[in-house]
Amino acid sequence: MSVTYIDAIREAQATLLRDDPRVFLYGQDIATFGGAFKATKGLADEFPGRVFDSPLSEDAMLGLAVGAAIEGMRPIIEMQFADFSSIAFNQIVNQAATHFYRTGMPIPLTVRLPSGGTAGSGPFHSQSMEGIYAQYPGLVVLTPASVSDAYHMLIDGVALEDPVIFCEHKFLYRWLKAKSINGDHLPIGQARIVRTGKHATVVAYSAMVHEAVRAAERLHEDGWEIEVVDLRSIKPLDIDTVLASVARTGRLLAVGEAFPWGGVTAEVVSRVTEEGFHLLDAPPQRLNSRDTPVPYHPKLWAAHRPTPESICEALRKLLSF
Amino acid sequence: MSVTYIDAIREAQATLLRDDPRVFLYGQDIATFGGAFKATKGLADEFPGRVFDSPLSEDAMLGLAVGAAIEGMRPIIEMQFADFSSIAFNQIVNQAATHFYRTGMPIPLTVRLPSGGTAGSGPFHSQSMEGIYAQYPGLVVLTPASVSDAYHMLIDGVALEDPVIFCEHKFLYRWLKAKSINGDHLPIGQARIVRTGKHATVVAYSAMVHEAVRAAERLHEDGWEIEVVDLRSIKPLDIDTVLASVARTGRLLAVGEAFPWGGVTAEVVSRVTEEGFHLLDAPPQRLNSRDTPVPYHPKLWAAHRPTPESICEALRKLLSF
Amino acid sequence: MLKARILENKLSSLYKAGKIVGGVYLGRGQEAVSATLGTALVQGRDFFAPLIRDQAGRTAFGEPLIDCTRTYLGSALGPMRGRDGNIHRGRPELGMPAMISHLGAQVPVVAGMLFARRLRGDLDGRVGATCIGDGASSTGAFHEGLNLAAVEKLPLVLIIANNQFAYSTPNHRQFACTDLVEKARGYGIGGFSVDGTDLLACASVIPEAVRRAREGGGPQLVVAHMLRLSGHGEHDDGSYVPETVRRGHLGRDCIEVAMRQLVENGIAGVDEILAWQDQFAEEVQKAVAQAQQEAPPDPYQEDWTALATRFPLPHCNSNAQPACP
Amino acid sequence: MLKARILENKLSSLYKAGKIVGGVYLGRGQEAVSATLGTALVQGRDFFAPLIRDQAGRTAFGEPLIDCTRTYLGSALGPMRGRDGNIHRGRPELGMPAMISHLGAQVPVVAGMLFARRLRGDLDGRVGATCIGDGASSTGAFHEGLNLAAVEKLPLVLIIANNQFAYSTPNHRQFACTDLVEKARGYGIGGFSVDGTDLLACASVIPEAVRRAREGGGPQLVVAHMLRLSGHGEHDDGSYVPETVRRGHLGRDCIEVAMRQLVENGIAGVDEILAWQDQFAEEVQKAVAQAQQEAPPDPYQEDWTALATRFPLPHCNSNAQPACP
Ligand SMILES: Cc1ncc(C[n+]2csc(CCOP(=O)(O)OP(=O)(O)O)c2C)c(N)n1
Ligand SMILES: Cc1ncc(C[n+]2csc(CCOP(=O)(O)OP(=O)(O)O)c2C)c(N)n1
Ligand SMILES: [Mg+2]
Ligand SMILES: [Mg+2]
Repeated sequence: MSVTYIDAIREAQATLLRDDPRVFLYGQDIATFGGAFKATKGLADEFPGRVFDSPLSEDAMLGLAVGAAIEGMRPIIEMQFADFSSIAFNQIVNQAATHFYRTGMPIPLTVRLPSGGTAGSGPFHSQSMEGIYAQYPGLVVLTPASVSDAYHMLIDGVALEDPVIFCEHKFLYRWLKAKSINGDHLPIGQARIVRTGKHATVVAYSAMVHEAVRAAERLHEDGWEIEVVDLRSIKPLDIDTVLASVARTGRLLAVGEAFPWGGVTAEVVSRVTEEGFHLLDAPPQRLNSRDTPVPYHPKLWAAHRPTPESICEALRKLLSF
Repeated sequence: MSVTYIDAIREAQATLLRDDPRVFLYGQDIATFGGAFKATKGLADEFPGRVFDSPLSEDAMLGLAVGAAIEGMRPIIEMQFADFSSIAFNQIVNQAATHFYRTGMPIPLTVRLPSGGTAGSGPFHSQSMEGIYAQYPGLVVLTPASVSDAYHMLIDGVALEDPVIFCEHKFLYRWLKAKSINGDHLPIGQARIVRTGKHATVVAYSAMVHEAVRAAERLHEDGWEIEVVDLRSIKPLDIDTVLASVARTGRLLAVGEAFPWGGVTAEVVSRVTEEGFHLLDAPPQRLNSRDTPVPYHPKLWAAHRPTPESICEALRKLLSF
Repeated sequence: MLKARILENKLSSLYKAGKIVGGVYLGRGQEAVSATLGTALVQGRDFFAPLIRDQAGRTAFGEPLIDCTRTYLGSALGPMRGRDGNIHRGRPELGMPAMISHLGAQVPVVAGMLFARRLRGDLDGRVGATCIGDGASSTGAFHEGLNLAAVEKLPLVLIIANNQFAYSTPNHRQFACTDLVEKARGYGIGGFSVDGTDLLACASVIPEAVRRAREGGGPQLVVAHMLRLSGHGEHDDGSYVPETVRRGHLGRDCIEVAMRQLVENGIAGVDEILAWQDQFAEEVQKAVAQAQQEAPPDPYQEDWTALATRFPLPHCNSNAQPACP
Repeated sequence: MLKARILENKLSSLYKAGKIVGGVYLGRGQEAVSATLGTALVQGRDFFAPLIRDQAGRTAFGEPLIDCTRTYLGSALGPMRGRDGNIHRGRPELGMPAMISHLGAQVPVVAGMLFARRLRGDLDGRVGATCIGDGASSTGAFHEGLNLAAVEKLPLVLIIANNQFAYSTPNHRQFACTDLVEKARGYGIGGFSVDGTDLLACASVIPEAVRRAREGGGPQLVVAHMLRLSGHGEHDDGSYVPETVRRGHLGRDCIEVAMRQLVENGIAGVDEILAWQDQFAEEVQKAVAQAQQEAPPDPYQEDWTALATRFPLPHCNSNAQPACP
């Protein structure tokens, strides 16, 4: 028996609904239908009156969640795709994110963002928005890469007092499987070294962790030992773990699936150079998607995002310095 | 006689309306009233039928602009404050920014964003969103710091075929004066060295250029010669000029008024370390605002954003390596 | 409403004397509507999300004057501790959320507060109310929020204070229907239109709308008509308001109308009203004086974090949940 | 509409055979409404922003079948060159913008196209039309866009195809009024309600709405009622649609109804219809075959830029404007 990444997300929500009467789910098509990706399948039946189909109103969905959090609930909002959170943007960044700072009252809500590219999904069903939300003070931004993290980080995230942007990768939903949802249970805010090495560090998160590991495996055949760090949480960012890794390897490549300007990889590289310049034996490198919308055609898409091939190439360049 | 930064913006719009029949202005309170900051004062009278008061609908304002651009016009949209562009976010990043890539038809529209903090403006009238928009492919993001640039870059920006996010700094509106709007007229996409030096490079943009120059003047008293680069355009980013400066000074401090995670300073530092690592004699540093919403109280606000004092402090640290 | 007027007159003077940094936004001319709403609500039970021009409603709902003066004057002891200012203050823990500037955004928030109470089995005759302007009726947030409240059949009372202008923008550049109350039917909710310059009219319509919501009738939209009797903020002289509009029926000062109504109906005498005025002026003066002598926030005492969570979190040794965090 | 049905049946087969990557979204059951609209518009003059279920309207407006098959099958020669897919195609230069996924977003875009033409003094009897679903009527974009069009009194025809569901979400979780046409009055615009399963009804109402807009009557809202006769996309079996609804009046297939109407009214004979069917099937087959033999986009040939401007720009030597850029 195996558990997929999306099973873990469903199970986490079931656990939360079971254990915490403050939790409810609100989103488009998530009740009877179980959600566009089936992340809430069966939950409306199992927990009557706790799972709601919302109108097609992302802004109001988030507004409702803020109000409900003020009154002591812990709403989990499903965006049908991360891309549609652009409509809820104002309520997320200006209402939810500022509330604790302004009033002293925390807003414990969670927004689930089905994120990232899959073949054929095109410009509006493929976006990776973690680097957008992380720019705003007052948000916690999580990017689980493993089945176990998808489960534990959702549960731990809902337990936080702050608004959580939970970026789930759609490609991992059914592709990623594990024997069980157990696994090393790290607290939110701590990165994980998923593969140890000594020649270079790749910092990645979400689906890119798996592409990075594949690249590391290929380079292993050539005798290179590449360390792979899974950030797990984008904000807060566990720069200590990254620095410790770079201290061992002397080389850094930051990989992300989002657009190349700014974002996670820029933050990682600049934090490392600011705080760990002396640890670096070579110019730190970044690899992101291309600077265009995510293309529809699978052939274009494959060339738009980082792949094991392009990660290998970037690593070879990094190792050549 | 002197010209302020906002005069320059008004004059640029007058010039555009006069010279280009495709240009029109659309925004809240910009017609008879002349805009919340008077950037369009008198233009409705001078150019009848070209300047329109819009309903309180940022999303629709941008949608209208995209449609008008499709039909051959060059709309200039005034957001009353940059902060309210969160409501127009979807039309900007998903409709305007993707249009040329998807369809091959360019969308030459300009969104004017009154940006940045002033004392007492608080969390929702002070934001600096350039680093948010720059993350999206398909947008040009401009941040003029001088009277002459405010004029020329607005005119040149409207002439571009692409959607332009024009970030005007509210603090500069009336504080910044020049003898005339003439001045070194650089093309969009090129940075400017506003002060030469040899011990360290400060990269800044918009209002922070002036704070950086002040800091440089203070350090000059101690014998330090600090070079100040005004990026002018955030996207595209003229990394060549920055690298050339760092090649001379060996030291880099990137200063921005936006929130500290990601954003312009992270992009600058990581581009420099990626492409010019060998030029650096010390860890590159960043200075941004604090990681909270922009506070209302002038005392808090002054401690939230970079100031000549905090820039000096960061430079002294940089120079001490 | 009289107290609010006296307070706001004072705020205006303070602003003009340079004692208030940032904007000052007054509810002059809208006190009858706002106060009637505040009075119809019960603090501790109902929710009230005041907007720009709701000083009168705030006071009627129970907000102490000192919350206002501390916020405007930047005292560290105010509800926003200097982090936010003026009309953005609130006490969400007392059922009064703190507005963000983005107009329309409070509508779904109040809906969410009510939704939460219903989920908790604790709705219990509560209503939630908020006010917005004619301008804000053009926002997507208004539409999405009101529609969601209608779908969820929540006891939301939404007052549109149509004061004829959104900043400088007149109604005819804002909407094309005759009376915004015509929107009610399209949302499937109750709708009322009322003369906002007339306290007695407000007092008959607004509590009725609140009652219907309270009794399960779903959202109620009240459109009140009046003129903003000051500029958008105290920096604005509002000279774009045509003289004919100022002189017309909507330009009546609801406070003067109300005083006449009180006297004519024998509810209060002129002496009594004058005595109130003195008393309120004294209360206002006290609240201003107190706030003025209080210390501003100290940047060195601030923790400069926007998160309630303190990272790093302790490591968790168990795989069991939800032990961690 | 028949051609669209035949085309879409083919797309469905291709999807099920794994020949189409990404989603396939059909307009089955909505052809009468969409085709009537497309027919009432004049390509080269009017604007039409089709939405998810507007294959019939596209075809009637003049979109060649090959644009559709190339986009679905990922040919580099399609209007979107493989950069976007399926229903997101458009030809803005021919008055047919390419939808983004975010529902409601096309409403203000069409308004802007009309606004531009009026500014250019070239409105000239043009109308702009777009369709959205019952679900999309809950978006802020719909509200802001329609209200802006009403304020600007633009010749916009907005059809809400109320097919009873937004993906799986039924009307009663989407809005609380009886008929969405009740919204028209609140926007101060014309409103029509029509049985979308009935071609003749559509043919009498929709062109009338277009005519009113064309003649200066401002925006017109048409609410058409029908059932989506397929899943949301071809990945969805739509099993959440109750049997009673399927069997009811709205569950009628507008194409069957239309054929009966044509025959009964002596407009076309059965043989004629069968001949059309054969002809359309052949056209569809040709368009599919051609697209299938065309090359996909080549990532190495792409310029990988989202900007029309090529930076760096040349240096400008003069301070005169607008010489640079
Ligand atoms: C979404 C949004 N856009 C713009 C503004 C700037 N703004 C502040 S008040 C105002 C006018 C509001 O008019 P109305 O809703 O009629 O309320 P009133 O001021 O008349 O009470 C505007 C445009 C804002 N606060 N929010
Ligand atoms: C703003 C936004 N939110 C969510 C979605 C995801 N989505 C795509 S189609 C759809 C249902 C649309 O329903 P409706 O508007 O009734 O049109 P129909 O599919 O019934 O034709 C949803 C929720 C979207 N495209 N845009
Ligand atoms: Mg108003
Ligand atoms: Mg529908």
